[in-house]
Amino acid sequence: MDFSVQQLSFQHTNGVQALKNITLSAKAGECIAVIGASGSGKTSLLSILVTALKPTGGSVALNGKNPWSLSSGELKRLRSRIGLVHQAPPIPSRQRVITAILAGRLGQWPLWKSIVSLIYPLDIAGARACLERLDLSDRLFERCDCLSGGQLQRVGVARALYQAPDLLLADEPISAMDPVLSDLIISELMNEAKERKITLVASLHAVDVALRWFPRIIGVRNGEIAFDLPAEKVTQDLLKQLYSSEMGMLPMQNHPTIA
Amino acid sequence: MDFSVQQLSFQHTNGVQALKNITLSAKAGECIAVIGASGSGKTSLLSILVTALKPTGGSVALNGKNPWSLSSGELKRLRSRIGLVHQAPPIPSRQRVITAILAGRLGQWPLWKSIVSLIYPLDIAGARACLERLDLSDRLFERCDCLSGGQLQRVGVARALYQAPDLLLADEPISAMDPVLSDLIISELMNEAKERKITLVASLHAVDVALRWFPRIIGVRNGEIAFDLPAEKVTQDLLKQLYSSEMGMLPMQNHPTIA
Amino acid sequence: MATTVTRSYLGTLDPAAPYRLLGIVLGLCLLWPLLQLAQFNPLLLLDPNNIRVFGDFLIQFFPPNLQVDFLELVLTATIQTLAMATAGIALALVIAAPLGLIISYSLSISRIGPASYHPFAQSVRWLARFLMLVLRGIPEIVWALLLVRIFGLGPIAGVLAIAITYGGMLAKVYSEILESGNTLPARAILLAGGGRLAAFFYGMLPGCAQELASYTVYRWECAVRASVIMGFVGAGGLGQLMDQSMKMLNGGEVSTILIVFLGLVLLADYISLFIRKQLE
Amino acid sequence: MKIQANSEAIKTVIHSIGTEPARLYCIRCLITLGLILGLTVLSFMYLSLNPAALFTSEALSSLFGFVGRFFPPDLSDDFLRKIGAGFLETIAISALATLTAAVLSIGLALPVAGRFGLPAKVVARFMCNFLRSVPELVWAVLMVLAVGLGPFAGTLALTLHTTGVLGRLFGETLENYPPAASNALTLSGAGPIDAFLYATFPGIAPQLLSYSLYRWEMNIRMATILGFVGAGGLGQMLFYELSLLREPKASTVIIAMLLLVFLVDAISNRLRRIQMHNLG
Amino acid sequence: QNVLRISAIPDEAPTELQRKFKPLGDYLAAETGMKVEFTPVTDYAAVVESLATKKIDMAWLGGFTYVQTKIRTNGTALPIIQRVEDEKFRSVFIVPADSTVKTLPELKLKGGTIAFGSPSSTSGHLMPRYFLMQAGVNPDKDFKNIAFSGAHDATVAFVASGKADVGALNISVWDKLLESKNPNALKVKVLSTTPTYFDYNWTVRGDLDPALVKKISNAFLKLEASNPSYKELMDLQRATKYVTTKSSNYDDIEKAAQSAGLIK
Ligand SMILES: Nc1ncnc2c1ncn2[C@@H]1O[C@H](COP(=O)(O)OP(=O)(O)OP(=O)(O)O)[C@@H](O)[C@H]1O
Ligand SMILES: Nc1ncnc2c1ncn2[C@@H]1O[C@H](COP(=O)(O)OP(=O)(O)OP(=O)(O)O)[C@@H](O)[C@H]1O
Ligand SMILES: [Mg+2]
Ligand SMILES: [Mg+2]
Repeated sequence: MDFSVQQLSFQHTNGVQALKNITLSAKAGECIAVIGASGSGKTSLLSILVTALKPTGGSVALNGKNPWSLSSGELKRLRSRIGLVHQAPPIPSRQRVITAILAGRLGQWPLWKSIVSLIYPLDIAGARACLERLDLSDRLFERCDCLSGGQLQRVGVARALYQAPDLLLADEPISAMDPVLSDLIISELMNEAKERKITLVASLHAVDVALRWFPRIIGVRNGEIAFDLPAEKVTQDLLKQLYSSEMGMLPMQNHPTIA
Repeated sequence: MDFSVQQLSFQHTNGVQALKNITLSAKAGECIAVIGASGSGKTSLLSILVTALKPTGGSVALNGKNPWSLSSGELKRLRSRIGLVHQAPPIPSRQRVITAILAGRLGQWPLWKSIVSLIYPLDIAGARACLERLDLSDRLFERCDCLSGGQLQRVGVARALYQAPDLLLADEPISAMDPVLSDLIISELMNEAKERKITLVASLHAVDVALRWFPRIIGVRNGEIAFDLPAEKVTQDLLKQLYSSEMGMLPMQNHPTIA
Repeated sequence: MATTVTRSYLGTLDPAAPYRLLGIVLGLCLLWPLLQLAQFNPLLLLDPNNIRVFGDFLIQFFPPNLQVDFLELVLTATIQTLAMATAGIALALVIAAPLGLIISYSLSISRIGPASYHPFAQSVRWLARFLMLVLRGIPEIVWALLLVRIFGLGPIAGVLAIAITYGGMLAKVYSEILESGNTLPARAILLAGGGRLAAFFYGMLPGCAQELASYTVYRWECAVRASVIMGFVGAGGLGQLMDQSMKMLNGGEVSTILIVFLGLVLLADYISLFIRKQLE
Repeated sequence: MKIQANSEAIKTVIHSIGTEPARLYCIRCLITLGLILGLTVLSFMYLSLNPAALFTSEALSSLFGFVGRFFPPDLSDDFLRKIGAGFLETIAISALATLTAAVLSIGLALPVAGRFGLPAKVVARFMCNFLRSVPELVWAVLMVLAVGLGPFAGTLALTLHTTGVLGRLFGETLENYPPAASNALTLSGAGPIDAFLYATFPGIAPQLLSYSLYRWEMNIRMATILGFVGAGGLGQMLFYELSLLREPKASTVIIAMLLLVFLVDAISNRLRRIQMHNLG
Repeated sequence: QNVLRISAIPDEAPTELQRKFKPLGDYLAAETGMKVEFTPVTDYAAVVESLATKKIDMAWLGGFTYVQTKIRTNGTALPIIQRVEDEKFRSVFIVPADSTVKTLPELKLKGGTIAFGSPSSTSGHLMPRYFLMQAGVNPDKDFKNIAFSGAHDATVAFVASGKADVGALNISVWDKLLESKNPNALKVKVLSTTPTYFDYNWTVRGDLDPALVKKISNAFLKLEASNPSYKELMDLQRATKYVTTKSSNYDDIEKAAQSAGLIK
């Protein structure tokens, strides 16, 4: 799914201007990493793409259409084709892993199927396959409050994979993962994107991971796009500028993360 | 505050053996980083130190005393001297930042003070000072559901700092932070530990950060201690072993995070 | 510097303090006339004469009436009451569940965004709100009289009167329970294209099931105690018996029925505990 | 070798969960559901209810006849003035009773939810159960004897019963709420009251508010007891007018009550919106 | 149709209703050859509604309730039978034993609280109110509170405990209380007794089969307290003998209700 946003701005109800003047577009099949300091607006940007927030200025187009002028049925269908890995997994703690994963496909299932699945999960194999890719298949029938932080985050990723969307958004999908697992998750997300030719946008704090895996990097700073470049063009200087802003100081020399 | 655990093991109610046979001790003023794969037992270990979980085997001693044999009044007093930065900030979303931070010191405040503080916060300056150290003081009176992921995590850190504990535990305190902010947070935690001569134990996924800042590193693997060494003795090989196990594969070459 | 943040709180004063102060003052100003209107005077409770009269009256409650024919009456009334309460609540659920789901904001697709205020969704919601308000706002006695005209005196009218009024109340409380809990999981499902019901089952139910069950059982218990409606339509049951005994000031009978009430309430408490354990 | 040990551990985990946990889990909830359904069906059978009678043409015409008599409402000045007085008195009694009960119940909720240990829990729970298993009418008689006829007796009676109700509802809400946030505070040495105020209360406040306001609505409608204690109020007026079969007057009272309920509903919505997530 | 559905207003001894009407119901069943179904209610209006919509066939009504039913059914409901006692019914006003009030008009000056029974009770509300107004006292204006205790016994309790300054109730209940030496009754005294009026009767719905109506009234007329086989039944009804009655007997009550402002 391709998307483009024009002159986008977004203001939260409390008056915080989270995004301003953002212009951006992506073709189907692209993989993009969004980086930027804490509070710079990464989550807000992804929320707009997933149609969770309506822009207060400018326009969004998903597959060439403005989602906010669609009929509610069309919007629902559109949404079922967009998957988001939330920054904090929005999974009820009393739910079982299998149910949490199956929930990814509720937009595509008829109602009877979702209700029956509550009593007896109808696609155990499919859910297990997704979890297996993230090395967690042995926890399929556990309750989500019995998982560690990183395991729960993987359930969130598995749900988005299970949804099999055309536009896959991931908001810091590896924040609770160890380095090896981080690579595994990102590689799975990239594989998914390549195999199914879908668009992937991931916001990341781990700059090294972003640079290593993603061909296109977007830097966000104070709600504006600081740069939008191929990975190899992202220089140390650019990164320094990107992160210095909020703290009014330069990132330290020799920072291995930004190696 | 010094602590030591002997032959510690812990089994969750669903039968998962999260920790086994852990022996460990730390003197007052030490700074320790705990690293390990997702699900290896870092959170469980910290939970035991903060007396949230009672060991199912072995013993814990905090300041030389077994917390589980204290009277409830003594336990309460002991707990008010232990601070924990939780992996997922346990802050009600409708609470204001200032209230969330003041909550850190409830164990030391008389009841009237905590009640009055709900209506008019009695230590605005103190809370602001903590937040200022984390570069977030302008959000002091905002509601917590108006914060970004990294901002909320900083509120969690600020609460623990405000508590001014003798044993400061931090469970992945920088998972939602950008690289520059990560360094800031860790340096603030280390400063706090040095200035007040308290013990700091932080679990971290960012191995580079751990190695750069912490003098002592503990590797946890499958609920056991894989190594407990000074930072300079932690080799690439050790790290490979530490993280490989769960996935049955070696961490990739040239991983810049583990540079 | 963070330019996105336009406000900066440099003072040491809580910006919310003036509003809170205003709120407290306003509250106190409202409270005073209320106290006057209600002729509030707790000192009356300590008046020795009152205490004596009160004590004299309480003595009449002992011993409870344990005559066999009265106990038989109580027993049939109890069974009848339990049956009517269960049937009434079951019907009330049929009314409440759809209404509650329709009006709950946390399951509202059209409010994601902030709010595109879909006119159709909006009007359905208003209609449902209004219906609910009428169902529970019109007093039970009016419903009862209306139903008596259709079904005559007896349990059907009573059960339906309960179903109607309780349906309206349950719907309101259900929707508020759904709004008060953690709404993020349901929202996430709506965002992934899930429908309202799917979002309810997968996003809200795991977190809210206990609260919903708690409240439903409480309502059932209320139905058991619903003396007013049941008495109006001659549906019998414990409540009516209690009303009559009380008006006749038959202390022994009242205390027997009270004991049965207490037993049923304890039963309800246990049922609630049991169901909530199952949902844990 | 270590990898092997690991997969061993995984196997034991799988074993401990069971081979087909998907089915195992739901048998329990299916049995519970079945039990509830069975009892409901039994209730309907016992009462031999047949709601089909609702749809006969005779029933409908008599229904319309009944409703028709309520129009037009009596809007004479004299009567409106009486309604005005009743309106104020009703608000005063019900608001005061609900407010007092809500405050008391917040205090009771902690022990009811077991935050002060088991003995306190048993005692507090029993107290709530007792307070609410004694019907309002009985409390009204007792309070009349204790403080004399008048609005104050009505206020007290409502307060006592409402405390029992809200104490239980608040307590269970507290029990149902995920304990993570309050555990975090307890772990930093906070006492149970502190932990409640700072961690649980913000989470359950909308729910508590919702229950209190809903109970306020109920108290507004408490017709019988307010008349019983000689305090006018809308409920009593309605009962009076209906007893005298003066439907036009009754309909004015009903409109006033609906207005009041509407008001409470609007206040409730307003207050809750303020507290809710600011997600849209 | 072979079920006779009867009900009664909750005016007197409602706890005993079920027990009290059991023998009467059995008797009527034997006499008419029909199954008799008795439903007690706590609300007067429900009885009137049910008669008006033919959901019940016969009801025991107070004088005022009958008048209301007559108006509601356009005069079709028919009073057929009543106890001899009901032809000369009275109410009493009671005051606490230590009260200084001597006559009804004095109440006007004293203010205070008055307790009635139920709002639609003839002997517990309508007639006392009417006679109070005749004496120049307007209950709505001259008392601080008007309490509706809901039943005659409760009215006595209110006055006995000093919570109400004056109460009005049915003389037959008053006599019963005195007879049984009820402790509350000993703490109050009679202020005045009203003139007589027609009260309770058995009313049937207008379109009930006249033959059946005849059968029922004959059955009642046969009852005599002096006959030992009917003694228990008659004692429960607190009746010595039944007589026929007619609608015009209640014209005075209708006028009283009009002048007391209870009906238009
Ligand atoms: N619901 C909200 N209401 C009001 N303001 C908000 C809300 N969510 C975020 N903000 C503010 O908007 C700005 C951008 O937030 P956003 O969540 O997009 O940042 P982010 O880049 O995702 O940060 P992080 O890396 O910390 O998650 C921040 O200043 C934040 O405080
Ligand atoms: N409440 C619980 N009940 C049952 N099992 C649990 C619970 N919490 C954690 N576990 C299990 O215990 C093991 C250790 O979990 P722990 O949370 O300590 O891991 P961790 O090292 O903190 O992982 P992460 O880095 O992902 O947070 C995991 O296998 C996890 O699934
Ligand atoms: Mg974010
Ligand atoms: Mg963890």
